[in-house]
Amino acid sequence: MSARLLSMKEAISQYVDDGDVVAAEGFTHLIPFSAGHEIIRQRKKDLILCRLTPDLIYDQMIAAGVARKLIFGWIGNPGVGSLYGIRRAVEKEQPRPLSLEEYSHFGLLSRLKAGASGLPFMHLRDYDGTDLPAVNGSIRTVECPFTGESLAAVPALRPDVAILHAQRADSSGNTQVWGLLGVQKEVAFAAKKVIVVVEEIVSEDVIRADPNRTLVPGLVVDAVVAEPFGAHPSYAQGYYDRDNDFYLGWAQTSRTAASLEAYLDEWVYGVASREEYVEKYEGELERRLKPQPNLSPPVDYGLYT
Amino acid sequence: MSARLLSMKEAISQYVDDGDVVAAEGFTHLIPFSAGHEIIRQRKKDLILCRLTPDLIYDQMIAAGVARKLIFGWIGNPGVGSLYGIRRAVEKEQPRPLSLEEYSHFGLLSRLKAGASGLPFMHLRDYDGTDLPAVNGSIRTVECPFTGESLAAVPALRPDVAILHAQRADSSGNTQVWGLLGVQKEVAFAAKKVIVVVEEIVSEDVIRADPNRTLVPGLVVDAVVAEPFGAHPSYAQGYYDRDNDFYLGWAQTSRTAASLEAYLDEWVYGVASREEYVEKYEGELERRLKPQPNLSPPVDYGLYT
Amino acid sequence: MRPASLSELMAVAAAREIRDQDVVFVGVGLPNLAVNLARRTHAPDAQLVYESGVYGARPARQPLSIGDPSLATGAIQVMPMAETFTYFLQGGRIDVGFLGAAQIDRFGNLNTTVIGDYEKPTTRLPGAGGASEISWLARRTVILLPQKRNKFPERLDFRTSVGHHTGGGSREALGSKTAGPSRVITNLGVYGFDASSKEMELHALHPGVTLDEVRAEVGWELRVREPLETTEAPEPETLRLLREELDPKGVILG
Amino acid sequence: MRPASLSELMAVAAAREIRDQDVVFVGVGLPNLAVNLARRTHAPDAQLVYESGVYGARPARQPLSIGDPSLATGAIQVMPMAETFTYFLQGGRIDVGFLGAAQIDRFGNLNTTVIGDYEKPTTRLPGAGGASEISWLARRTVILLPQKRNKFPERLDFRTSVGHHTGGGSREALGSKTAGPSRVITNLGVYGFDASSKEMELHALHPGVTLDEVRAEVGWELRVREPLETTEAPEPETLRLLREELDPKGVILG
Repeated sequence: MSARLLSMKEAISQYVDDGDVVAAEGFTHLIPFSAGHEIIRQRKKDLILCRLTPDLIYDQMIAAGVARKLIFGWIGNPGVGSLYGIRRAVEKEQPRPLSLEEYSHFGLLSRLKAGASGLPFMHLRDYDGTDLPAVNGSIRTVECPFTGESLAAVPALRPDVAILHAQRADSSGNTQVWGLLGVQKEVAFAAKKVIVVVEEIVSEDVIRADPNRTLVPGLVVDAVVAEPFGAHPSYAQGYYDRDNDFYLGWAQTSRTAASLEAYLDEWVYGVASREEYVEKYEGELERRLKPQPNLSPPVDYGLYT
Repeated sequence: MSARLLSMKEAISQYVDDGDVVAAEGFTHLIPFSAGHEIIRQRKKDLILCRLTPDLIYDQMIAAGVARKLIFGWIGNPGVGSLYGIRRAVEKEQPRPLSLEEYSHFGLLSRLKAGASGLPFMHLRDYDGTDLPAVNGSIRTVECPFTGESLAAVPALRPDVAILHAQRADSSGNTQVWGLLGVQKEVAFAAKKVIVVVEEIVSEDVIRADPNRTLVPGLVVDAVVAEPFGAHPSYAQGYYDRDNDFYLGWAQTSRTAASLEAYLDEWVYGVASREEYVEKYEGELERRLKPQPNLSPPVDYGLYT
Repeated sequence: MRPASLSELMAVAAAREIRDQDVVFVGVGLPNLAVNLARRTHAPDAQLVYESGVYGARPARQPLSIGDPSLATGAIQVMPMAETFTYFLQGGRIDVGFLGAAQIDRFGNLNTTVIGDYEKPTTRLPGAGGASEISWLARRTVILLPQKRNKFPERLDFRTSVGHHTGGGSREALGSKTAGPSRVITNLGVYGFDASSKEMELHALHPGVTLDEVRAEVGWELRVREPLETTEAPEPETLRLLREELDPKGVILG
Repeated sequence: MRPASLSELMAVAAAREIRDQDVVFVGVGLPNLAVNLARRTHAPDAQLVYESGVYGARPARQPLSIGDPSLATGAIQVMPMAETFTYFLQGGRIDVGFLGAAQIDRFGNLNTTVIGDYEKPTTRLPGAGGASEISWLARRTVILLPQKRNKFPERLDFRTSVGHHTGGGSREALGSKTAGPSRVITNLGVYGFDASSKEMELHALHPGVTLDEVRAEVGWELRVREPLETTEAPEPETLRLLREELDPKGVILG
């Protein structure tokens, strides 16, 4: 009903099962890397991973062999190039075969929207004249009962587990986010179980002081994990910058299976937790990525007594 | 492309035409009364009025004879009782006949959602086993292309004009709102023309200092009107309270056509503008309805240079 | 302490329908009072959702409407109404919905649209509002209304919200995935629905009310469950909460 | 001042496609640079929409990705991605969309999915992302890509985004309400589409580029519009803006 405060180890072990459909979302912003690393450490397997953009987090997870299928909209390292871990899985079945189910961003977010809304499908204007419906039987059409026109339709997606990173939540899982919002709200309401990882735990009063800022209530959250820098090398608006150097360097790191595995050995298997990962950076993350403050002005909700 | 700052007289005269489909939205909160009064003063006619809850604003407009049709979800004075102006129009065709097209709240907001989204229809789980589809041909069904189940479907609604009240906007129409959000965003994106009435005009920098708070960009707004207390007897969160005494008193004021007309004569036709309306209260609104301040804490967006 | 009035009994009976941790879709007035009473007694973790888009409200005063500013200030979440209807209600996250009505029939179907002919009504009522979807989508519903013969007709003038439809498995046959009405509570007594026929049946009379008084206010041959019970009187502490803290001015309970 | 490089000419030609007050759906890199150049020259009121959910961004630095934090800080509006796609793009509010591709055919259809067989690709490309819907829903699209023969094949390995389909009225026949590709800009020249056949035709060569050089990098019999023009050289002030203010480190233009 309302979330429990857990360690990442506990949260992943209790809420992610082998074979689950897992959506670790966050569009560029707030990507839950620390949760992905724990999934790798716990050697989960046969996961069906969903994300609009798989990003480095899924490149690492797929290279580590936790997944058997990927549902996605766009595979790439934004502004940099390929995700070689995923390409090796697709092109060479290394370390194991990976099946793909692909949409566009609009199509996949429509699937999550339907899942969140308790609807069996969502319709959208897309895919006419493309080859996508021919390779994905889940892209169909529906006829408008008013105009007779045909629209694309995609089925609801209800992941077994959604994992979100956020700036803050209270210990009941009431979660607030600012900056890019991605499809965070949709995936949280669509999923059967939800893990929220936050930069900081705040008191319920902080949440109640700005209720329009709340992304999801604790009602839909199962576990809250507090892990500062848990989104690195992605970012948390106002807390730390995107580590663009890491993203640029990943082109090299991921280029061969050996170099990617060496990274995992050192930075994933080689640490027990995000706390150790941050310590291993010896203060560099703080020094290099902390932005100057830029506070929003308050708004007045008024006291109505 | 971006809005112009106009007086209410100019905005209504330029953007509301006889026969238009008009949606003056705001769910309890931020109901644009001052715009409704100006529509009455300009003696617009044959309007098709849409609102989830017609509220006192449409009771007054319909009693003044500006409308020929009402599209709605629930007609009433919330927590008080009937809207007698609308009942007289429906039950006795006074001052003129009013045709009704009714949905539920969910149904009507789904129509706006479709309109905002560029979709011809929206589907929802509702109306099975009820008499509503029998009296409203715009409630139909659509079959899910995946599960085969039948769902209710309603057509997109694209009002000619949407009128919103908001706490603040800049002079280009970039608009921010807090407190209850109703269907304000949906109706603004659904409508062909949009008038935004605000408590205060702020600089663009105020908007840019908290971009997650923005309801609609100036891109979709045609006219901005600055009118403090423009939502009275409805309210603007943090600016003034709902005038519950007015709502309670309306049961009596609206009980007969004569007493309702006397009200319009004094408070609508009898003043030239919202400014005069507020002056006529001689400071009472300020004294009686101003809440104590209750500021939201800032959040840090960070400076990324 | 004076014994509970009939409207107080109605509030107490409604509060008993709330289980701890229920998520309740609620309007103002009596349902709001009932949920708050439940939260103060046996269901501290029950959560309120208002269709106006508020979750976890903590109002500093009794709200007159579901859109009162006191519901937004200090809430856990204030969201667009579309999300309340799609993510909460249609998304299957509402355990209990409270409904009122101008008319109810023996299967718990409700009329809030018109009295008389639809095209030429003698009384135009508010219409569906959120009722048709709450009745269809909340896991169960509780219906509160005053007991009057013309409000309990043999046939509704209009079916705004579907309850158990024509009884038996007919609601399920329409495609419903939810249980429909579980209780009807009036100022005279408490009703349930027979498990197989889904017809309304009287379970309990409020203290001091007779079966004949109830029958006089029902427009069909009323089923009565045996043994017919008497609504349990509230604890003194419950009455004190109602009278001194939750509705001190008697705005709702008169 | 040294004359414009081919990549600078590409940026300038792209900027010329933006009209004042256009609402542009844009990615990072060259399209972003082109829109910012247009805003600094002839189209000060052009507005940028990023599919990441940002309207009216005013970044204090060159963003590496469309999800850069500098796009959120100081923007006019940051919204859920679903709203960008439904209210802006599908709602018909985008005037111009910029697209890149691994392959383009003579009708402006694009492949960003695979090279080789779909099931056993030699190269797995990123996939559709926002491209299929931008191509279908923006009022017009401008396509930017480097000119290479294997990127301009007779037949696409996969059709990810539909341009003018099979030419003529075929896009409209599919149900499209938008114009489709209006320009293709490469490092060698600028193309339009014939009004009736909708086949791509070369309109202009960048200064110093020959028609034979272009033909060598196109996999079909290329149509050339007469008279074939030469891309107009940018004003010195335009070059200065590009070199000194918009891309001072040469991150995008090399």
